[in-house]
Amino acid sequence: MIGFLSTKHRNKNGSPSSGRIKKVVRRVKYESELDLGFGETIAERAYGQKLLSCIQCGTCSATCPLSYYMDFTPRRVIAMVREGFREEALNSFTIWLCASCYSCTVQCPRQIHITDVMYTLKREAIAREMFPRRYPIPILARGFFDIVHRNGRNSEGRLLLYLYLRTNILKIFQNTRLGLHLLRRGRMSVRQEKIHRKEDLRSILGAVSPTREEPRS
Amino acid sequence: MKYLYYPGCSLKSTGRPYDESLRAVFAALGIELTELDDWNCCGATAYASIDENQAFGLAARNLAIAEAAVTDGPPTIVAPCSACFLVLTKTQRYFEDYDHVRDGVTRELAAAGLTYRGHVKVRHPLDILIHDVGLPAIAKLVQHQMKGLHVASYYGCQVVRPFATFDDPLYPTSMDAIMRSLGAETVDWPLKTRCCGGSLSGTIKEAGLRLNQHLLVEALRKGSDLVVTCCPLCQFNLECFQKQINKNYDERISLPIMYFTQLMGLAFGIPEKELGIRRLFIDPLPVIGALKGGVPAHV
Amino acid sequence: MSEQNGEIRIGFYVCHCGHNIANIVDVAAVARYVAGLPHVVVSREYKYMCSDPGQELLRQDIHDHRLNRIVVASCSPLLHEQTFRTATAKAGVNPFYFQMVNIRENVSWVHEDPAEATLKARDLARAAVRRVAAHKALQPKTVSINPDVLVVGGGIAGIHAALTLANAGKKVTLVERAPTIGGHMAMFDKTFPTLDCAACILTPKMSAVKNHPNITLWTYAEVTKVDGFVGNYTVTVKHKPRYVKEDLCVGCLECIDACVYKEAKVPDEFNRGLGKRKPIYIPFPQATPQVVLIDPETCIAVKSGKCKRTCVEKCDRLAIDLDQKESFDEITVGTIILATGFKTFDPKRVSYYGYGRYPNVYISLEAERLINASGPTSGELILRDGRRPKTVGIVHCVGSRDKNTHRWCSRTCCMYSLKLAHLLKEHSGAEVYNFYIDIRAAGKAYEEFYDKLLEENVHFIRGRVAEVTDWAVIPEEEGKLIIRVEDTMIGVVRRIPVDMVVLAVGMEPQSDAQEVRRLFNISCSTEGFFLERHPKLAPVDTFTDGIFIAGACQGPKDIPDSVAQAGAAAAQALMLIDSGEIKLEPNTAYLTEQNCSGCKSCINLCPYHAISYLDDKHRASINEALCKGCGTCVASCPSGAIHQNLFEDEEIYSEIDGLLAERSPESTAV
Amino acid sequence: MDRQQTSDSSGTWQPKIIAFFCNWCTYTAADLAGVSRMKHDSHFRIIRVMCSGRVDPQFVIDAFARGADGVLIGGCHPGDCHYMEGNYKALRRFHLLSRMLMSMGIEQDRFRLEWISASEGEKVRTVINDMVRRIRALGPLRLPAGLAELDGELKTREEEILHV
Repeated sequence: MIGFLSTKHRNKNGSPSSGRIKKVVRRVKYESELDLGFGETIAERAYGQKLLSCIQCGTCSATCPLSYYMDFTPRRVIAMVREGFREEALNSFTIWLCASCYSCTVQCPRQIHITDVMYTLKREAIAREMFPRRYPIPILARGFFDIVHRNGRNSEGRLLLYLYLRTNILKIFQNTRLGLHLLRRGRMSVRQEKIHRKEDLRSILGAVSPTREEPRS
Repeated sequence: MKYLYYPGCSLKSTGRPYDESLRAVFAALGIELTELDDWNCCGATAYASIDENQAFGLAARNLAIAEAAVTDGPPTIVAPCSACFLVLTKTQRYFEDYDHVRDGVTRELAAAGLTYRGHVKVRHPLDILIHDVGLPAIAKLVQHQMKGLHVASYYGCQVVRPFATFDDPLYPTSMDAIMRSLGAETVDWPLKTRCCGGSLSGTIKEAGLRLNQHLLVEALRKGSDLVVTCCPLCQFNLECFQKQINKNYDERISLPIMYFTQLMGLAFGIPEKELGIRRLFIDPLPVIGALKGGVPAHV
Repeated sequence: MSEQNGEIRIGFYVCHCGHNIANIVDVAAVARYVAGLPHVVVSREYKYMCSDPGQELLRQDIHDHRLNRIVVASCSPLLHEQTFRTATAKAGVNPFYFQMVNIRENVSWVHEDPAEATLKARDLARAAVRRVAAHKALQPKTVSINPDVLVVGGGIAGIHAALTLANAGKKVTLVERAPTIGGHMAMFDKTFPTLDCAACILTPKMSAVKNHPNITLWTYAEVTKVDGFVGNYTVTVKHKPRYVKEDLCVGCLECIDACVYKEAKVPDEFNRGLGKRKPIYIPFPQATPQVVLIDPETCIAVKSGKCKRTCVEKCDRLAIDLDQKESFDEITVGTIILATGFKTFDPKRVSYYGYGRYPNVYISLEAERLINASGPTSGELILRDGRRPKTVGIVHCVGSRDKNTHRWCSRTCCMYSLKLAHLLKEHSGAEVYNFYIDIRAAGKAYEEFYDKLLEENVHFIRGRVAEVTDWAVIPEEEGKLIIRVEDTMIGVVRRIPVDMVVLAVGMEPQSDAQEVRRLFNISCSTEGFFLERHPKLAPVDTFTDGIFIAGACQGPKDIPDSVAQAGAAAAQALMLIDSGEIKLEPNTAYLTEQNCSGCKSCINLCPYHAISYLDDKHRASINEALCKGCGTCVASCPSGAIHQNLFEDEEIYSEIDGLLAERSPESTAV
Repeated sequence: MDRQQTSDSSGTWQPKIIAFFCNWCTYTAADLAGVSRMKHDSHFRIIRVMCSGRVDPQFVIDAFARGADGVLIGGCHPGDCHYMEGNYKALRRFHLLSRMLMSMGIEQDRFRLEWISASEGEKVRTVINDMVRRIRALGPLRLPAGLAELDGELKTREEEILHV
């Protein structure tokens, strides 16, 4: 598995810090290790086959505001998906960094719905539990999901509490000041917002076909 | 002009000033907003990361309620929050474009006794102001010309991408045009649609804060007195993390970040209490009041 | 020999087309099935019906079996109908006793299920067999070809076509809508890959056009109307007023000096607005014809009449005529060559490259003018803000290979970008970066040119540029344009500060291509370029006989390809002219007088005025020479008195009937 | 059994559509679809005419009467007619005829006029697939059988009247 990049191990220019002796690593990929249908599966789940028409131009990476932090640029993730490098794609930090700003989607010269591809990969990774235990992004997503699932509306105060309890409890104290400011200005409350007809929601969500995102074996 | 109004969760908490100022400004322009009955969360970006079909069902409940609420003509929902605007538009679009989405949503809604036929138009306040109200009508209401005020319009990402058709997805101008009709000068800056990182400032601090640092520094470099925005999350990120940004990156930034509707309200002479100005962390009134012919701090 | 005793004897042939048809359609089953149909004497399958042995088979069968009707089931009639008609005629049977069945384009290439495809092929074959039985013997109509030619467009393609025809002794009228010929090529500095100067190789051809006794050159003129048909077109040309009498002006240019505007103030079109001109001007020094013109939008005299008219006074040849009006000419020609060229992509459509917002972002044509010795800076590389660039970024594929703008590759940008990279480096010593997706250098000596550029240490970064901004993040970027791109070879996003950005804009159809194609009654392909009759075998023909296309109006092309096409179009026109006549499809309408009730409903239907009403006889009359054979009147005649050769009611009913007819029980087993 | 072929090799009913295509646009577009190997439904049969204006309403009625489940006319886009305005004539006739067909109980989806230019191979595919899908949903027209029934009914009426 490819580890997540951490800024601590990098110097200012983003290149690995010098002075450490590098290990020699043998790199080869055998076709039999790949999931050759992966590209088509993801393409289908992410609205259409356009993913397969990628010309590897790198527009997505260059327009992405977060690509500086990614272990693989979005272009490389698309290449991995297309060629069946499933483990690498799902383990990449890239999919979690995507903030859904849709720059890549509107600029892609092949009109690939890259943001939808990233969503699809996130769901695939969550379904396979392929993310570190205290990793905040999927936890935030899950927390949001649960709150909305239960009450029909989000409550930002509750959500933050949820996030910090499950990732790094110490951060609560780091951010208390901000929370207090927001509370004082009437911009945050820990009261739970709810809709009236919660039974609607249960019916709707209950009717979703259960076999949506089964991980591919 | 009458529209259905979908505030969304953010405008009920961190984005309260947006909600308040938008209602005040729209009322001043003679636009009637009716809050959508018992609306629920749009699902935002996070929900789709867990279960996309549920996300569509969730968003579609709002569309179904809207369709039932209006009997004469196609219903129009005004969604001021970028995430809500995007998710509702996306649901509407995918409902039209993809059979499996349409079938899934129809079935899910049916379970709750709801129907949706795909007739709702989801629109952003900027779209309404530019195309339905028009700049002359806005200019007519201006009592305090914002002369000499340098404003950076910050659209963020999801209001113009990927589905909105009312403006350019990478170099929009609608908010700039509104600001100019208030008498303000707009700065031409290249980051007006660059992402603020959304929830990353809460999850991956370095990435999220860095994006906001870039936005703030560039807005200042281009000579902005303040930033106006149309998204609650952008406003929150840009404003509330300034202290941390200053600390982490050794900056000395104190740049007022307000909703574009708040500045409109001030220009229209609406009392600041109705615009939620006091809810902001960085008071914009000194900057605005300092201007010759600007708004005195006591309005 | 056919139809001696009224007996119909049909020969049916189904073609394998190698594997093209036979892989999907069970050709043997089709042949067996057709053999059992009425009047069918011979039914065969054969590997390639269009081959010589295939045609020989047909001829032999006609002879041996006394066949008088032929049906071939193979490819599209648009491809080989003529081949088989000729083969039929050679064997002594009237060529219109032939019917073709399309089981390749319409069946085997578009359907996947062999059973369904075979069923369809049999239905179509049965319909054709029934139809051919109803056919009549016909004689094709011939029309003579007027030897004069019209060439529309005076770029390199139009110039080359006109000269080729004129040198062959034909009279040519060349119509160009700009005030000078030369087109885009005249704006280029050098040409790739040889780096010879564009003006040096073009201007001799331009003056040859002007001086050729066989060429009438009309610039600042447009075709407004086209009537007639192959061999006999009548064309109306509008001359726009240049406010200068072309025959009197000698191009001394003294009027320009005399203009009340002391300084040139109007953005100059030829230099893409980088330079200035006066209201009275000549587009560029070598403009052909060497005649000045006045721009009515900026000339005070034309606009308001309140001017000292110093130019008029200055001209002792009295060439300036401020009251000139547009005028029209009508000419008759036999053939037309369209060489109307292309338009460069407007990069304002891709807001992220900042064109129009950042002064130092240029398009390629502007860069050509900037380095040209006769350009606005006399060849000095000075930017709009007065600086000289130390670094230049050339962005490839702007408005090409992008589904949001144009899907196609514009074919020329890679090479002209390489050329510009070389020239810009040569002129300024700047560091030059090329940002490309793929380098397409597939032409004679093109790859070698790429190689040369690599050795000149020009940077080649494989990645499509996402944005050009003035957003400086670090001090070194201050005051620069920042290009943000992923270096896909290295896998890292780079920010590259440059002083000048050149956008290698793609080629798109002229903005009025749709109106022009309607004017000349031809088609456009999906992207809007003029459509050729066949992409490989008839690349300069159109679906309208006698109208040919050359150069970039048909699709993006560089100079060598445009010239080659222009030569080809000229040769096609010469072929028609020298044969003197052309055979037309005899698909005209005709009238059975006794059935005409004289209701006149057909009279106004005919766009060619081929139907008239005979007052004395109280019935209509069709002039077959004017009829083009659409059949609209036939379908409208309430008394069924009008018929169409080749598309008789009876023939079409037989076809419908054949397609829907009951099949015999044995035939249902596939 | 019906006059027309009604089932494929697996025995399910398949529609039969007659398509009148203009030589200059839609027929060429169908050729282009072929050259581009754009696979589409096979349950239609093309008749080539020089212009959509040549399509006599009688052809359409005849096709339905002989067992077609649908009729498609393909012509040049407005303004693009090779013969200047034949397609407008086709359009006018189409409106009249579809109203008449509807009054005969032939559903609107069974009779269609489409503008498809020579370069729109893709449109040939989508139009045909869509039309086949709609007609499949409608089921067989069985007009010949219907006509026979009507014929029989008239005959019995006649006899009744005669007997009275």
